[in-house]
Amino acid sequence: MIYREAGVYKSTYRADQAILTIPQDRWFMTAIFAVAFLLIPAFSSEYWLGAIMLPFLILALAALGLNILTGYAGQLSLGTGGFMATGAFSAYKLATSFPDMHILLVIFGAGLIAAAVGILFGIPSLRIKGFYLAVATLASQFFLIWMFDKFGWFTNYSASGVISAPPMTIFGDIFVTGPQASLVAKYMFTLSVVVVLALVAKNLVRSNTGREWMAVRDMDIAAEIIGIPMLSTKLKAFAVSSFFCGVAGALWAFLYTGSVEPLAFDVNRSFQVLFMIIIGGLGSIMGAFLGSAFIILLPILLNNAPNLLGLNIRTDMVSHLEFMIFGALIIFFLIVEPHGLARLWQLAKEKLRLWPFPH
Amino acid sequence: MSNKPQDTFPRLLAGHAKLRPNHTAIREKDLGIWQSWTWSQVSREVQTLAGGLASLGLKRGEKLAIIGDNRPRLYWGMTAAQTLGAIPVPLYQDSVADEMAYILDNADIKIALVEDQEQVDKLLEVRDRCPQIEHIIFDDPRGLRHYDQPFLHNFEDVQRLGQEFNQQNVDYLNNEMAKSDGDEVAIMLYTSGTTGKPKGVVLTNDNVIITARNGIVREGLTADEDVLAYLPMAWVGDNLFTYAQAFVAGFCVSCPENGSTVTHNLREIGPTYYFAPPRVYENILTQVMIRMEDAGKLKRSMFNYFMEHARKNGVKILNGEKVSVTDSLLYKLGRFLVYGPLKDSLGLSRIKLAYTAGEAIGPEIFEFYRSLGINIKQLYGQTECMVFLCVQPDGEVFADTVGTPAIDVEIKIDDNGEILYRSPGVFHSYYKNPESTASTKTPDGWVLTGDAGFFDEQSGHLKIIDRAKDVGKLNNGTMFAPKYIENKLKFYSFIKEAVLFGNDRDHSCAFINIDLEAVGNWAERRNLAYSGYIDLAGQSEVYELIKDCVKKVNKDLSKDSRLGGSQINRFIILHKELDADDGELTRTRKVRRNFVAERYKVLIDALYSDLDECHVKTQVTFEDGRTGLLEADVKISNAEVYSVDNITAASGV
Amino acid sequence: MRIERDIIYIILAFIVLMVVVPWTAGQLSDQIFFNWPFFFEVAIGGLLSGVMYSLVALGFVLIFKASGVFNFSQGAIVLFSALTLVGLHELGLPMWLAMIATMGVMYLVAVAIEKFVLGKLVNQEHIILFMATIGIAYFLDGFGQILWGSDVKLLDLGISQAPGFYFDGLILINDFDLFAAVVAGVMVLSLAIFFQYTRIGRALRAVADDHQAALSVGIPLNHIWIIVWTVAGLVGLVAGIMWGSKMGVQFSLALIALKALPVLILGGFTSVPGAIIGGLIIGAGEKLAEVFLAPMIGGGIEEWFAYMLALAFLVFRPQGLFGEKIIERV
Amino acid sequence: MDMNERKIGDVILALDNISLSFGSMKVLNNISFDVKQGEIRSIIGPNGAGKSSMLNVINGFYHPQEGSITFRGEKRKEMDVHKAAASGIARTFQNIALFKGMSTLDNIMTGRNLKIKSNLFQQAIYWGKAQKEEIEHRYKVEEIIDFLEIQDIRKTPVGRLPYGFQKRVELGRALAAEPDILLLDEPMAGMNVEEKEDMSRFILDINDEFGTTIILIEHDMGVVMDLSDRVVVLDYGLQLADGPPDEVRSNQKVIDAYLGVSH
Repeated sequence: MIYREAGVYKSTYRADQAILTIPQDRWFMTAIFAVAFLLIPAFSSEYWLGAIMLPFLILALAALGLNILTGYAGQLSLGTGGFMATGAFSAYKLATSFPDMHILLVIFGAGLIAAAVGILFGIPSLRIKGFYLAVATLASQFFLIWMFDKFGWFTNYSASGVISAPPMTIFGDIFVTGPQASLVAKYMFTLSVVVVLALVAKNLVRSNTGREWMAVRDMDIAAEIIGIPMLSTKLKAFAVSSFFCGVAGALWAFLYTGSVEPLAFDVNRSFQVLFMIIIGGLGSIMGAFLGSAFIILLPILLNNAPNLLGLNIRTDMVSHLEFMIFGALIIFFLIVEPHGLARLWQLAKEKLRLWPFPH
Repeated sequence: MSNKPQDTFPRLLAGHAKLRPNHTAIREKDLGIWQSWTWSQVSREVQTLAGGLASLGLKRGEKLAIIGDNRPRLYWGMTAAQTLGAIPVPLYQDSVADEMAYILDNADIKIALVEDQEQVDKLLEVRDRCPQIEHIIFDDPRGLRHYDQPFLHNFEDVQRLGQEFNQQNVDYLNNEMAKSDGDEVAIMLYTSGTTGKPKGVVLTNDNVIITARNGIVREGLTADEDVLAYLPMAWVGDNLFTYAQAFVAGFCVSCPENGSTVTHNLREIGPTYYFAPPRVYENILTQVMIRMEDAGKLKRSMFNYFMEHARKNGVKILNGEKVSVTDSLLYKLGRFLVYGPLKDSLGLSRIKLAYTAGEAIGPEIFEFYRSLGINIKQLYGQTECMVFLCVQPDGEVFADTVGTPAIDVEIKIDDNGEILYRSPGVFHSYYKNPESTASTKTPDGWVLTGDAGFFDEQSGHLKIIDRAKDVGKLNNGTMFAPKYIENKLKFYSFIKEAVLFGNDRDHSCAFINIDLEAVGNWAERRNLAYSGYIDLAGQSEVYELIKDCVKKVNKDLSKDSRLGGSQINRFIILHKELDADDGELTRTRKVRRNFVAERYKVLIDALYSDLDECHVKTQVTFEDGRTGLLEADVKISNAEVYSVDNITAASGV
Repeated sequence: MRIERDIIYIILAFIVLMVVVPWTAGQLSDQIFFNWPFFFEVAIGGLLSGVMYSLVALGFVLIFKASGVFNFSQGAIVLFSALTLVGLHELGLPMWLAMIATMGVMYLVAVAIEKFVLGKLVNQEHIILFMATIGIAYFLDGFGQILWGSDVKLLDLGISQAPGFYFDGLILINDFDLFAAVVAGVMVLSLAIFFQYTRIGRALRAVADDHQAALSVGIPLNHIWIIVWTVAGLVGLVAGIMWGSKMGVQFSLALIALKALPVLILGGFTSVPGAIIGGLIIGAGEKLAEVFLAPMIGGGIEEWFAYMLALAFLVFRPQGLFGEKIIERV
Repeated sequence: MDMNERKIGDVILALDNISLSFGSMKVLNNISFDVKQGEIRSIIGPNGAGKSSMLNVINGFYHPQEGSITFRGEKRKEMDVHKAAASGIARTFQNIALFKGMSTLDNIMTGRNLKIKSNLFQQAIYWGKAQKEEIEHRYKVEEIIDFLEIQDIRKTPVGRLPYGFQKRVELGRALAAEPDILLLDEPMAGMNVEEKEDMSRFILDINDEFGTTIILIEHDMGVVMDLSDRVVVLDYGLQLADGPPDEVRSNQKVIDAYLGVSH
């Protein structure tokens, strides 16, 4: 309905291969950025910034990572938490070992370390497929968490096994971690990192690497026969995916919670992120964000629902109810749209473009 | 009115290359994107091509045939020829070899510039019949690499020749350009000829350019228009709207990727200036309605509601008449919800001016587009005057008229109702055909259109009834205007073609071609199974459907004192679709009346007997050129006729 | 079933490893105590607890075999059935009655799952069905604890948890574990019989191959699913009873599912004997590693060792011990 | 194509005494034939004759137990899938093996993966070399799209395409690799007459325009006999005959073998 495409023609491949080819989409995207970068920091409450926006962005990043591995390259993984933990603890070690290292270097360095670990645990994927692989990835999950828990070196021998982010700044004097850091600063920093990496992800999936991933996902034999190298393609997927998860983990530890223990990244975290990409939509960048928003907001909603409805239920009851409703909703969503929110979004867009025609 | 230096196409081109060198002159969707050429680039391309043609020996006054889909290089071929003072002769790219042979020979073609292997093969097939063809130049080399005939040339090679030639003879092209002027022949266009062999209409630079300029002046077109070149290059309309007017106004022409992508390309380009014969508008509308059939209930009712609202107020608003505030608000809402998106997805949302001509257009089709706010107008003209005779002025547009005389055009109606005109566009002559030239052009410069018509009293617009020679009489003496009635029939989306008979007979009868898509859909919605055209055409439900249309037409006719006597008494639904490949239609899809009458004599006799069924055998040509025999039993149905004065149903014959 | 030769080799290799590694460890490190009775004691203890894993793994295998669904909710089923049993017992029903009632409940659960979940997800990709079962898991966990509360419940079968001495006192083994082993053995035997010799069983096997085949056996697909989920429910119940009486009926029962996964991939998703042998290998390997290796690397390794073992194994045999080999065709 | 004199070169690929078996099942039994540069070579035979397995041996997807393969004068026991692709062997599949999740354009783009040199990081920023490459290869791919006349389905997800078009896209994907040898596994299976005519035209044009050597498996005898320079006939892993179409057509063993199946 809102789309106007007559007279929108491309006279170069560059223009034709742009990410957003329709003017209305560009406007829409601009609007979103305006809201994210200007309105939200200006007007939203501490609670919204700290308890909703930050985890939303960070988990969206992790979901992005998992979606690259599972949604695009078709390698089902339950090890997300482990790679996030790797990111978090690497960041901690980097930051504490090299106190004057810039936070960006710390974060991305952590990502790279996570990527290396990802490659290591990705090697079996050459022989192991499907659910066998999924279970195999649990090995990395449990092993890594155990490792960070077990060896004091990772936590600089803190008694509690908890790590806390040292205060760090950007542009010299703006604190983004530690007690002095303002939520707005944290938010803006996280947002920028996430936006940049989202763009990177988009670029990868629209270029040869992405096509190779999807080829392996859709029909690995054919992919191999047309010359796509299985191992390196899969390892690339693991590396990039773990890099994203690692950065997410680092952000989680440094900017969101400020201090974490390994258990923050246990297998439930892996499942949470997996939910995000399934609900959000496999093989879709947008899906990672939609899914993250959904999974973050749902529990909050469920938590407050009783009070809103004016019932008072015992808290443990509430948590059990949460479990139930959450499970039910997952199933409901899978039944309504197995391809997730992103697909719904896409369908809606198609409808609008064809409007008033049905197809 | 033609200021001297701008009176030939090469000069126009040079002018634009100077005036707006970096303004896009022509686009072609190729390899997935719109390849573009600016005016200065086009001018260079044309120069080298002209040089190449010259070195192949093309001289002033000689003819260059141009055969293929709308392609930039073929358009450049025209200008290149004109640069040398030679005469481009575009041919219909889908005509079969034999049809081409006649024109190639009749026009004394020396060099042929063609699109691809398909055309080359046709030319090679008929070459022995047209020995005067010295060279064939092809645009797309695909599949031609093993054709080793010396007289076959790749377009690029010719341009390479051209470069050398131009270097060796620096001033040659300029000298040739200088020799040309306004009254020199610009182009030869062959009229498809509803009867007999096609005739080559010779048009001078002034004919073409002045007419084109008048059109531009009258409609206020600018260099910023976008048009889509999708109609046959051999057809005068394409030559005027996408060649002549583009060269005069300097606007950009876009060539679609191929036949199957036209609608999509139309949407991409979103032209501001558009031309299409009625059948195209008709098809689009049919498509819209069919697609909306599958829409959800709510959406459909919304669509219908707003379309209804548009029907009531849209035209008024377009003509700038006053409507109530609520109506105009509702219309704005509708523009957001329906009209805007609809126009956009059809690719018509940017249109400033759209023409239709060639045939009468169905009132409701016409209204449909105007009510959406698309400024579509009818014009009346013919090849002999480079299209423009009458155009509908903005604000006074009616479905059943063709408007008022265009700039510099005089029109008169002679005693037996035939339309005559004088205009700057009046053609030079029919090529090598003085007698028909004489029979069409009076000594004092008046041209007989061969159409019968009259000026409408209140609007002062010209109304066309029919081909003058087709207007005949029934035995009971009433006037018989078959085309007029056929059009009324064709206004029903179910009816694709209709052929009427009745001249020198007691009453009129009709052949009907149903529209397979429309009727097919209608049938599916009623779960009528059918295996194809023949089967569907034979079904009694379909006969009922058509019978109803015929009845409406008769009722309509009965109101007109002059034509009421010629109501349709009996009709058949033809067992095959009339087809250009079988010679039943012209390449512009006009019915070859006499040919059809000959071919289906059996059926006509049956119509005028009291049989109610008739067996018929027909030779048919398939798409791949093979021929076969088609046999069918065709039902004959009576139609309700009304008495002319007071409208009460009387039983059919 | 026909067992390939190399499977035997692999199992033998495992056994050798399990003996050699601890022994060398004992020799090398002074913080590790090694003597043969102690070794066998640990090994047997491991084998017995391995049987307990097999019990849970069986549930997965049944469902995967019959419907190709990777049923992540098996753990939740174990918890739910155990909770129900104990809950009903606490309401005053005698144990045997409570058990029958619970079986009824598990049947209803199966029906509900078929009707509201799987039935609506026919022909969906495997990963979707997998996610759905996670949804089911969440739902059952929450539901069960709402019905029966979330505090730890005791489940006493009247079998002593106390260790008894065998082989004239050299080795001590937990009677309860023996009992569990026996029960598991019976379970497997009856399932094998069920699959081999009953019409339904054969139908179930057919479904695994392709659904049309199942229909041709004359049992509608949804019935098959209900049956198989019920059976899985009963297996779950048994596992629930065993684990419940071992460590008390509580939420952590749901987590033993994670224990069963390595067993599953080691044995192969589709093989009942695989689940058993896999269980034994994992159980023994885990315990031995915990006792004879862990001290060297800080201990507490049982939460991942099983997985690493399975992973290492998979690299050599991607389809698991008894999983069908995939011949790739184009 | 009458006035075209195609030049057929020397042997580019030779298979000697190839035998292949899966466990106890013998699929190919002592097969030997060669393929000359620029010719259209057909392998025919009833279903289960081992035709597809033959192709799989040629592009290294299956590794024969016995025999040797000589490719470009280099003699080896077996081909390697990746090397085969890299050294100019491309193929299509009997049951379409397109990447369902991608558009026609992207599917054909994957065919060029071996020619893309930009690395992960350049692609991550999608700038400079990476973008330049995307554009260059897009141009190549568009030429193929144009060649196969599938412009109007350029951006359609291949999953939604009718069968005939999917076959074409798959051919396009193989062409994108600019192969020296093109293996076509029943390119016309399940097509109607016009589609078959189109496909035949494309095969001839490919062989003719690009000089590509083609190894063709096809059931439609008419097509095979029209297109092929030489035909080898397999039956249940055994080689029945090898030679020019007419010779093969009149070969008694072949006739007998084909009486079995409906041809």
